[in-house]
Amino acid sequence: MTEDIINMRDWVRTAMDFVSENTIGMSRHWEYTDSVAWFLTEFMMCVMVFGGIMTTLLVLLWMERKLLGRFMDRRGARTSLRSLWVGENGVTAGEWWNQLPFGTGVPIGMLNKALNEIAGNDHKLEAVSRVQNRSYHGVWWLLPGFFQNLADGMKFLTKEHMVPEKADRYVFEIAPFLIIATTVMCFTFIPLGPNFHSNNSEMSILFLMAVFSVAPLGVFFAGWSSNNKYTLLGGIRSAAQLTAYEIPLLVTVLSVVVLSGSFNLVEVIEFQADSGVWNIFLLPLGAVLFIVVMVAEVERIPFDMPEAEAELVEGWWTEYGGMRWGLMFASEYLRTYAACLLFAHFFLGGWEAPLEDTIPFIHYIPHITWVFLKAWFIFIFFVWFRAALHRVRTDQILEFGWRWLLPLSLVNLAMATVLRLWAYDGVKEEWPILVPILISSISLVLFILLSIDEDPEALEAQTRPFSVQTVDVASPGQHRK
Amino acid sequence: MAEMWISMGPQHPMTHGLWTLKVKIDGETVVDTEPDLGYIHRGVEKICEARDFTQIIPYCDRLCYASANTWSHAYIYAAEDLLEVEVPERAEYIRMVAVELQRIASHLMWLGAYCPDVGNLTGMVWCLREREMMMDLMQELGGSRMHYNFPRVGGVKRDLPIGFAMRCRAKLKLFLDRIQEYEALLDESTIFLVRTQGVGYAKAEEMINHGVSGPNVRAAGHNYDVRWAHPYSVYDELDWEPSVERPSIKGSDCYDRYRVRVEEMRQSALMILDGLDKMPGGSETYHEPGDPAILAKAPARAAEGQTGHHHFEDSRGESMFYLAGGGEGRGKHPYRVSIRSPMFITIPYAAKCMIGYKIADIPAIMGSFDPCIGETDR
Amino acid sequence: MFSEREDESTSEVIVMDEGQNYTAFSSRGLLDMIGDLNDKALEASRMKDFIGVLGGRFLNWAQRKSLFPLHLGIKCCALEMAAAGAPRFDAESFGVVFRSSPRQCDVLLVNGPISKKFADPIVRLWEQMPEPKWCIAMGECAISGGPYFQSYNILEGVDTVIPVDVYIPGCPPRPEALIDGFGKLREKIIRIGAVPSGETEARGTPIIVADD
Amino acid sequence: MAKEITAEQVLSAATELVNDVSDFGDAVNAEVRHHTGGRRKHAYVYIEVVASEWRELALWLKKSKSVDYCSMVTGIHWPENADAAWQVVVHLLRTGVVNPPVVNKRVHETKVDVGALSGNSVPMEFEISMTIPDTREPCVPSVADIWVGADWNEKETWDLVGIDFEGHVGMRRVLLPHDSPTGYHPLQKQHKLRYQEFNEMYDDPQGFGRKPEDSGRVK
Repeated sequence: MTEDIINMRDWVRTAMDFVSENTIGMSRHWEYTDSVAWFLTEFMMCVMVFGGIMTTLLVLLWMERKLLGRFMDRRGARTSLRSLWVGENGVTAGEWWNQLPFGTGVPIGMLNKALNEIAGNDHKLEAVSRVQNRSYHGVWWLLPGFFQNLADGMKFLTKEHMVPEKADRYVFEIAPFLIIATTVMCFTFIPLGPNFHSNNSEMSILFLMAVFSVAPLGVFFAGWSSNNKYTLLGGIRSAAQLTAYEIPLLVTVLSVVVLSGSFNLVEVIEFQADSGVWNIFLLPLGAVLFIVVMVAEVERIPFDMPEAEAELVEGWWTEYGGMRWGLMFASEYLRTYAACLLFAHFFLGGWEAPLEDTIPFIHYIPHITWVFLKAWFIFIFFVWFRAALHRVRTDQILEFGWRWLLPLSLVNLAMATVLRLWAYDGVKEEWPILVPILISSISLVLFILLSIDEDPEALEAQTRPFSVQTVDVASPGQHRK
Repeated sequence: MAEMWISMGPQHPMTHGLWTLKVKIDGETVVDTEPDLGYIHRGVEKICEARDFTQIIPYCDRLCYASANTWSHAYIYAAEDLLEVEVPERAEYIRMVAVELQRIASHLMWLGAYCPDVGNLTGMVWCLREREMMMDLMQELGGSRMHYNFPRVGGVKRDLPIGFAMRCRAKLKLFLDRIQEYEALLDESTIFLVRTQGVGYAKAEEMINHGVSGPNVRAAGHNYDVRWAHPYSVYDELDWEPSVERPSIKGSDCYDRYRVRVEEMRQSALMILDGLDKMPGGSETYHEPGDPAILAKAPARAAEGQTGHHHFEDSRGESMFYLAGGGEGRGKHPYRVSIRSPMFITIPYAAKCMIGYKIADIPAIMGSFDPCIGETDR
Repeated sequence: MFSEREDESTSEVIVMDEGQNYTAFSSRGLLDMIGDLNDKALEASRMKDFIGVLGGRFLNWAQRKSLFPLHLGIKCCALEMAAAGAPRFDAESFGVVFRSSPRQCDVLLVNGPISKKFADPIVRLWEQMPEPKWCIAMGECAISGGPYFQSYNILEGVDTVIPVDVYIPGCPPRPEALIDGFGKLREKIIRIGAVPSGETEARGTPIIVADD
Repeated sequence: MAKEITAEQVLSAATELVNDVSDFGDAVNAEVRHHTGGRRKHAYVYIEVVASEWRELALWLKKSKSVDYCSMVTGIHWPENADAAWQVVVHLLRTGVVNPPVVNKRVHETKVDVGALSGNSVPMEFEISMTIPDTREPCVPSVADIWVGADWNEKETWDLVGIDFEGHVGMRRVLLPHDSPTGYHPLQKQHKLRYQEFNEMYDDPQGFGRKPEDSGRVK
């Protein structure tokens, strides 16, 4: 195991040992001391991992808003927590802290006054920012726009819960919880650091993939039970699309497993750390396939047919409002987050710092930092796709999945097998340095060559290279099929 | 899956406005369509019978919210045909500038509404960004942001403001560069080509027979344009050619209709740059409002039984006003105002055009015909 | 005895009412189980004031900070609505995100004349939106019929069919006016909080932008 | 090349066409009219036709004069004079639009050489007017099968003005609500606008007292 200055699991274990020895160990059930300590440790680790994920999810949402705004030449969300104590346009909520009993609101009032001094409406920074039309008002450490998502989530809590009259009430109520529960279960096996994982079991990747592919079932439930034609179409689309993309996903993950020789996620990361090469330099094709398939799995543009805003109003969650929609919204981003973390773990060496062996003192940075940084870096690509690409049609997305991604993933699996069997140096247990260099350079050249897809002859003749739909007679009502 | 009717609208992202498209689908395939209009029918034709010839102009501005100037000018030419008015040369040039600016803004609004139809929000926001420039220029002319009330019977309300020509040239040159950004975003994107090419085929002759005209016909490979077929302004003195697209063998698809509008934006920008140079009296001089150089003396009353009509190249097709003036003792008001709206005729054709394609093609095809419900319902 | 029965009945009534409208979980049994116990415990200590004031402030802040309007374009003002989301007037930076489904919206932004044919659908859209919800009448047509006040097919303002909270005059109002209207709506939410749209007197008089 | 159609081309084509119309006898009388506004006073063809003859004339125009585009159908109500209480004005255009030619499997777009146009290829405006004496249900023959573009124009004319078109299939309300009362066509002159006389406006300038006409109908 890589040593980490945050040795979270051992710290928790020692603390829980202390607790249980001083409680259970004193009593006459002293023989249960270890099991109680173990249970408490696992519970605490689950809570901490999930808490870390949920808090950093806000960062993800914030990044999406800001980056999308920048791509679109806008400013993105700008709401800051300042509006809590500075009201809207000078209208404040009064000194509400005086209503708190026992004078407990006095420190809050003093804090508010101090914050008004620093970042209030009448502060010179505020005035300057307004004049200069700055992207944030006031001071930077209030993280403008960061709390917008918090406000959205809290607003969902207060919305009325509506169930359509003709809907299948029980399935309608169960579907969101099915989706969010399975999404949260994914994070049981995703480590955030060498000693910062809630569960480190063999076959963890298998369980991960199994749980990851349950949520589409909830999506189909939601679409069907809403008794709405748009949601029904959305549910059917998502079922078809996700079945088409599960198989390439599993085969791609299998190639990584073959390369690393273990079904255990922690061991996959450790293998990358020990053998000295990240998988992305050995399986570039696998990395591309993984991110493309994951974009389809989490239903983002260009593969967001189930909630295609243009033709199906809001897709399969048209009928959902209030907190249940908020849960679905959160689970969408949690799945995206899981995809980013998995990419970081599978291909970017997980928690290993870049050039960890060469750069001195870099291991003093806690490894959890690298995990999050890598995951957020991958999320930038997700936002980039959404800003730059269009939405593909249903038949096109299925055709793409079956005719391109599946064969490519099989090719990738074969490559991984060959590499593991022939190129891997089992004696020194590391990759000969020539292999990643060769593979990376070759694939880079291939990428550059393939990205030049201009067909001057077709452009000159103005033929239609992408006419995927053949129409016999072009007269209204005549051209069917 | 069995066939079922889906009612898209009145509140639906696909309908750029307020109408209902009833679609009969079999699985993902469209089997039958039925448009249902009239959700914002305001009875403009009836209201205009109680207004005099100048009071009608604001209503014509509000006919189509995406292109206000073209509609008010369409009415103005018909009213001048009714009242037998000669318009000074300079006023014609100023009108041409206003109309072409509005055409650019309208096509930008179309492109901005078309990008989310094929699933991209960035293009929409970029197009709205450039539309703001055009609206600023027209705001200098008309004084308002969207509805300008600019033309008058016999001329225009105001002369070009001082420095307008310089600002207009600068912004149009910037805009001509920005068009390449859109082409980089859309034409370079394989997904956009896959979505727009090969869907929504329409042929020129049947479109003309169905009453569809304007850019949709020019996309089908014939350069018919009211601006040279029934000329009405100073277009003979500018050097321009109606932008025509080379369609595929089966007819023009959504991609052609997108290309021809982009070309029209370029064409209009060059047309304005040319007109500002050729403007009589120079584009820098300023005449006071009411000056005979920009506003001719026009009679306020129409003769007995006089009628006037005028075909106008709107940004969506051939629009037309038919004014029946006179009637006993009410020569100040038109007796009957009849408005020919291109989209009112085009929407049924577009609805028929999408039969046989997928559900995801409905926004792509309907958006490519550039529907505008304000003029459709009147 | 007598007083206890009174307590039970009142607490039950409160719980049912709460469970109907404002809570994430609509499972009645959970509320019934927790409700009485909570009430007694909270009555004993003065925690109710803490929760009421602090939670009330935070929820009020959340409600006024994320106002999702319905993506409904009727007429000219719809383009100004779109321009408000464009780079120059960036409405999203104020927490205004347009959603297409009325179930997920807080604000019904009526931007155009209401014809007789559209009177029923807009009432239906309004009823599909979950409480607490707000209505903004944007433009002359939505306020009073505007230039079409004489027409045979246009209602005289949307307030003949649904209650309006904020009026934004203009034909059409500029995007700055729209953003200002949302600001005025936030002020209103600060003052009165999340009042269901049915209680008209608690909602107070509607605000007219640029009327002060 | 010539940029646009010249007045001479239009005038010659119009006169030739008017002479050909004279075959129809006195049921149809055509004349060349000129636009009276704008910079160019171009000519257009004005035809007065008896409603019964309208269909043959339309077929003749479509077939032998290649008039391919129906621009607008307008209905006017003249309650004052009883012998011509209803008037239908049809605006047609001759565009000369053809499908782009296909040469060895390549489409080549057509760019019209405007100077070379003559005869039936000159773009031309037609204004056809027919009047009906005062009746309860005015009716003229439909041309929706000749020019499909006339279909929805005729629907709208019946919806707003109340002039029916015989032979038109699927006549229905397109702009007014589907549940409008039968026989209600708002553009007929007996229907007045709301507040046509502004007295009640002046009585109640703020409009607090008044209710919409349909306060009972809608919620």
